[in-house]
Amino acid sequence: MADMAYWEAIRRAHDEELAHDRMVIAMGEDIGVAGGTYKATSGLYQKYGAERIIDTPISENSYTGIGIGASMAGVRPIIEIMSINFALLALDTLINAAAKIRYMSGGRASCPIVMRTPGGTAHQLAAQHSARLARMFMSTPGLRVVTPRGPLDAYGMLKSAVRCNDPVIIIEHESMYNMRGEVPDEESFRPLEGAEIVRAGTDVTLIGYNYSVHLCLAAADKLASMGLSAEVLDLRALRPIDRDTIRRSVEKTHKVVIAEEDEAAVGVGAEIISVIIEECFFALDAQPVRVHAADVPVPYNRLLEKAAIPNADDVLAAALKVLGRV
Amino acid sequence: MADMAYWEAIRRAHDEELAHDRMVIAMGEDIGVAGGTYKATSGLYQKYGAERIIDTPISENSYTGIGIGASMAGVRPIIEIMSINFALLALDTLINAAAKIRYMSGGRASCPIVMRTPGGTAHQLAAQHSARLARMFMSTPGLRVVTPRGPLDAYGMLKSAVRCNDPVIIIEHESMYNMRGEVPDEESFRPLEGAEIVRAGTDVTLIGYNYSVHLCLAAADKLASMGLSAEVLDLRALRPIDRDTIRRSVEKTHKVVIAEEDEAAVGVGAEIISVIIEECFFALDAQPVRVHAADVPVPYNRLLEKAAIPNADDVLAAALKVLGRV
Amino acid sequence: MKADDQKRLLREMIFYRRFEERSFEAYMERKIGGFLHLYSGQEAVATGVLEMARCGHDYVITGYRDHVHALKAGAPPREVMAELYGKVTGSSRGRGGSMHIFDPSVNFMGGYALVGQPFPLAAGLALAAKHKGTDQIAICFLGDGANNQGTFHETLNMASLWKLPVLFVCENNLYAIGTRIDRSSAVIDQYKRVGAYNIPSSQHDGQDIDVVMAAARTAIDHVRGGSGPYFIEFMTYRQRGHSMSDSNAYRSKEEERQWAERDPIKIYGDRLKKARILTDKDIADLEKSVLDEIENEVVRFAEESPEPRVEDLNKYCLDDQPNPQWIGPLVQGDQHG
Amino acid sequence: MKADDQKRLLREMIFYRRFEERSFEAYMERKIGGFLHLYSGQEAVATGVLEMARCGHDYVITGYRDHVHALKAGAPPREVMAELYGKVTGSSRGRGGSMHIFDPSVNFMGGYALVGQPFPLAAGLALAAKHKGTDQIAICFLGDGANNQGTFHETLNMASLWKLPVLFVCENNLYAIGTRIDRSSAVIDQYKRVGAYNIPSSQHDGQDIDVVMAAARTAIDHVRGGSGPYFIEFMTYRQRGHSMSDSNAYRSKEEERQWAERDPIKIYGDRLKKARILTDKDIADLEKSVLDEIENEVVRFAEESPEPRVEDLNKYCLDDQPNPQWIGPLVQGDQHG
Ligand SMILES: Cc1ncc(C[n+]2csc(CCOP(=O)(O)OP(=O)(O)O)c2C)c(N)n1
Ligand SMILES: Cc1ncc(C[n+]2csc(CCOP(=O)(O)OP(=O)(O)O)c2C)c(N)n1
Ligand SMILES: [Mg+2]
Ligand SMILES: [Mg+2]
Repeated sequence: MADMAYWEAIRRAHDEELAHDRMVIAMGEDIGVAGGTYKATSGLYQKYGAERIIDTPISENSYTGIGIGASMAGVRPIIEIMSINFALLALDTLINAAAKIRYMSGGRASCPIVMRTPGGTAHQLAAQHSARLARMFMSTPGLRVVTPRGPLDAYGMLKSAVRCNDPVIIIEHESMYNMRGEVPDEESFRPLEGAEIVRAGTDVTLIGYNYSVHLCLAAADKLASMGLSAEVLDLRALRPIDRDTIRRSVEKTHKVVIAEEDEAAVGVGAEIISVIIEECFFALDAQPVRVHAADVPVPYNRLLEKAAIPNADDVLAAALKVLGRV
Repeated sequence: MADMAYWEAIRRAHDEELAHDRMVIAMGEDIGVAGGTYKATSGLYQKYGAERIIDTPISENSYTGIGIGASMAGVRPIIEIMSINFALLALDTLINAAAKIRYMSGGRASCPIVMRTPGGTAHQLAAQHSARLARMFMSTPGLRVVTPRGPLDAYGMLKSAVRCNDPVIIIEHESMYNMRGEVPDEESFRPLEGAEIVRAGTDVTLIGYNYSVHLCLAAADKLASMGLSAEVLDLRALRPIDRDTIRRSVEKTHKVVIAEEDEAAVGVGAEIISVIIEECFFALDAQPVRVHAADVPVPYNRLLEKAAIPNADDVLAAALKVLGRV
Repeated sequence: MKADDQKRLLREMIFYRRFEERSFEAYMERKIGGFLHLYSGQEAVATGVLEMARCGHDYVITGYRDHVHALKAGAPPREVMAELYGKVTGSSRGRGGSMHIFDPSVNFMGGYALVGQPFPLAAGLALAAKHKGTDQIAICFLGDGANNQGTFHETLNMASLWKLPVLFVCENNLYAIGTRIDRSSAVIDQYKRVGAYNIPSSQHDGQDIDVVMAAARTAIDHVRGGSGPYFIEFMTYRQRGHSMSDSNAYRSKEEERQWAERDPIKIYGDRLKKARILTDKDIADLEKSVLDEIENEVVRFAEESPEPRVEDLNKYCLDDQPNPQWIGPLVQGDQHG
Repeated sequence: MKADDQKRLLREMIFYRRFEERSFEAYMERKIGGFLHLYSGQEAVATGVLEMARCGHDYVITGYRDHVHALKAGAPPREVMAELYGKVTGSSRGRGGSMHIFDPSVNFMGGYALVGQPFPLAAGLALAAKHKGTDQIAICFLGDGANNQGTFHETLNMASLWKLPVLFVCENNLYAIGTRIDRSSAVIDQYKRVGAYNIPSSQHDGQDIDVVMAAARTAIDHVRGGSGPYFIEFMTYRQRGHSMSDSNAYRSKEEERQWAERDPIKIYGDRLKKARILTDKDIADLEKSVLDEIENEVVRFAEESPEPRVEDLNKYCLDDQPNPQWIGPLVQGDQHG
């Protein structure tokens, strides 16, 4: 086991997959000579050369499209978009092309790309750099969407994504790149499906994904200190959703809080609530609650930003409400 | 009262607003000389000239951006995007710019644009022409999103949208342009907020928006013939959502079906279910059900297409399920 | 070029015309649905360019007006027609329809409905060819209107920068639906828009297949030779409306008449007759054999083929047989912090 | 130009430099958050171009490196600094921060973080000016990297087609973050990318404010005269990293040294000294007065200003005082089928 940072785990996955298969390439802005905004590809340009670690111009829609085209002919591109906000420029090629090509060709063509991008608020990056937008990919059939919460998944899911034959969207988070965690020394993979019970508990289920798992874990700690046992569930994959694991947890705890960093409207929380209603409505003892951001663009000012984005205390408060403790 | 087609109602609203305020312009592909794919601007080029009815090149992101820029300086553009599928190309300028400019300028700038576009399946238009995507706009703070279900709202909401100071997205539907309905002869406006009880009932609430209201109405007819009284609620506005009207209806009927033409995942139905859970969880007598499309890109073949998209019988079946009749 | 090849080419163009006109009829009979964009009048472009390419080997990609490109690239006509009928035997198994013909078995990589979307996909196919070290090239056919999309600019810049083996073929038929080119492009000659990318380009008559072939030869040699992309513009005209619902009200009868005189099949047929390669009778026989083939082999196949099974609605959304190692299930308890 | 104006211009550039360097310090003290992109080294461009414009009347718009453009356009320095501090007295009421300075009261229409997004917005402002029949023009400042976005192509085409009064100013500082221009643009000279749009263009030294002003004069006269858009490229260099976290590892010390010699303030200061308009002592006094103003008027204001109220989080998302006629409430019972 090695203790490594999230960005190092991503870098290692790149390195191994590039070494394993010459058809794997990486593309994105400033990923080569400059080594990547979050260092996720640092040193790889030197190691694999300009033909495989491709610095692109600022042309999100078309370099993503080039990756998609290449993937239809046997290449396995890992495409980095520097911030999920910029991915809006590439939605046509991701949603209208990559997600639909297999289907509309009757299974005769496919687009095994990986698109990695950080979504989330960090430190006062303001409205045009703080969107989360996981919901937009999650709602699109034909894509797989995963949200590694730590180095192990960041490493192992990227590796699986590169080998998978479907287009995979990996949503990282600006505030997670320096988080540390254990990753096995030997090569390994982590599945692209399946929610994970990160912490077992009996009184309430706290559901998170990506960064919000950490809010749930922090809230679970506080609940524990109050004698309450929270189960923390990391969705891990937003598409497809692991309905079984969600159902089993809710049938155990009968109470649920969903924490998302995004705004509520038509978001991940809304979908999970609907899944719960569909799977186990009558197992619920209390109304499920979603913890989410304020319904505004993200403000620059640090106090406003803080007020706009949910934190562990908000998850705690929601859990206490669900538990009837307030 | 005049009986007119949906497209005629839109055309009339354009005409009146263009006549009322010289700052109103219209822009889009083929809206001028050719009169608009759905005739919504036919004859207006001849009447108002090329400077006000602007035929644009196929450049969705930038002509939308030009409209947004113009709106910041006093112009009131009505922007047509020929199909909501193409709007993915313009999401950067709509979501990253129009929706955020008022906020990130601290209220000092604003973008009073109207963007009209048809979303929805029609007749075998296949995967790249059948998306619905209302959810993507609905999830974006800073926008208003409305879905006129018939000529009266198509006319009156477009007029209100032109005068409103916020960016308004109007989602029409390929299959509604020829629907007919009554519109008052005298000028009138319809509000951009507020759900509408289209048909009062007591046993179950059927919630729709845009085209799916008509599925709900057809299902309500069939329920009536079975002696069951359905209330049909047209959301009308997807942003903001009229939580009160939804709550009041559910508190009356205690049972609810949400019909959307879109895929379920992270969709309008998911949000409405969450709203209901938040507003009146304990008023529910049965688990709310969403009726929705299959979770696939829309196939070309007519049988598959039909199977992929919900119809009135699907709404009926869901209602019967909620009512415990199956 | 040998006389046999010339005869074959003429027959191909006649075949393509008849294919399109026959699908028009089937559309009127409601056997074909959706949007249907016909290629009648433009045949010399796809036929001539792809005659110079290595079909089956090179990648070909285009927009929604894609039947003839698919056919010349090597897609079996009956499968293309079956696709228009939405049948499970169709090129795209009935899922794609007219706008989305796919036949990767001959490297025909699809028709796309989003104007401008194939530009980057084509460059990506070229990048793959280059990366694999084959001598394949990618050929991208698009209309004049598509050049106004941002993808044109972005892609041509990268294709040039990275010297990708991609040929961009602009089929300039003067209109994007009802918008005439001078009302949408600040520079009318499309081949001049490419100067900004250091990409060689040229403009030619698209109605004379001999001209098309000569120009395509030069362009393809350039691209295959490793000198990077090439942009070639052919002036042409669609004889029918943009799609089925279009009445062509925006263009003059006089303009239509002038272009009708420059029908590519007529031009080439007249040339072969003049050169005594074919007689009027030969051409009439050709036409008859084409009609016969289309009716008895192509349309009949489409008509008789089965519909896809509704139970298969969810097929083809994702890989149907994924490797469990990548997908799961997840073993619970294998926790990390 | 009168000596007084020359002195004023020099002082302005010194002021802008000091403003940027002072915000750097405040960032280090964590009084400013987010991304901070400084303009040090490029001052002659914005100062020179906008000196030739009618600030307050013409529309100005740019990217995230926007402080100096806002200042020269007429935004009060203390409000710009207060915005960097996130204070409610800031140009954008603390909501925008460094990348999103807005001051519509002087027609400074904002800084935008999405590279390439201001192109169409600028053309839209120009369209509005034209539609209103004023003699305003729109001026769009963007970097070299932005020209690779599709919006460049799409917008320049429409701006030309519709003869919009918009001036595109390309500040070519050779890098887009860490990517040198020859690695991202197939044509190095950015002004040559515009040939495809029938838009006149030219390239100039961006370090010499006299050169900038002369070039801007020609361009602005062209645009205001109703001849449509103009594209002007200035060669310049940012002295600091792309943003605070950037170490400039991708560029050579030698290159940085050479450009440091071409510091616009030094060039202009030397010229004024040579022309005996100013002495070394005068310049030192200027610098002192700038320091003083920034410290005592600008920074102090920012420091002392209040934070926005958290209760106002939802303010400014939509129009706070909408007309009920357009918004509602809806009267139930007013049904239609
Ligand atoms: C992104 C996008 N915008 C708009 C459309 C609608 N549309 C379909 S075809 C077309 C015209 C394209 O013209 P051109 O590229 O010249 O091709 P042609 O039809 O003449 O072959 C338009 C605007 C579309 N399909 N996709
Ligand atoms: C759409 C988009 N893509 C990428 C980025 C990340 N990014 C920020 S600045 C920048 C470089 C821009 O370079 P240039 O236009 O030359 O301006 P400069 O910073 O040199 O002034 C990039 C890639 C972004 N902000 N927006
Ligand atoms: Mg055309
Ligand atoms: Mg630059």
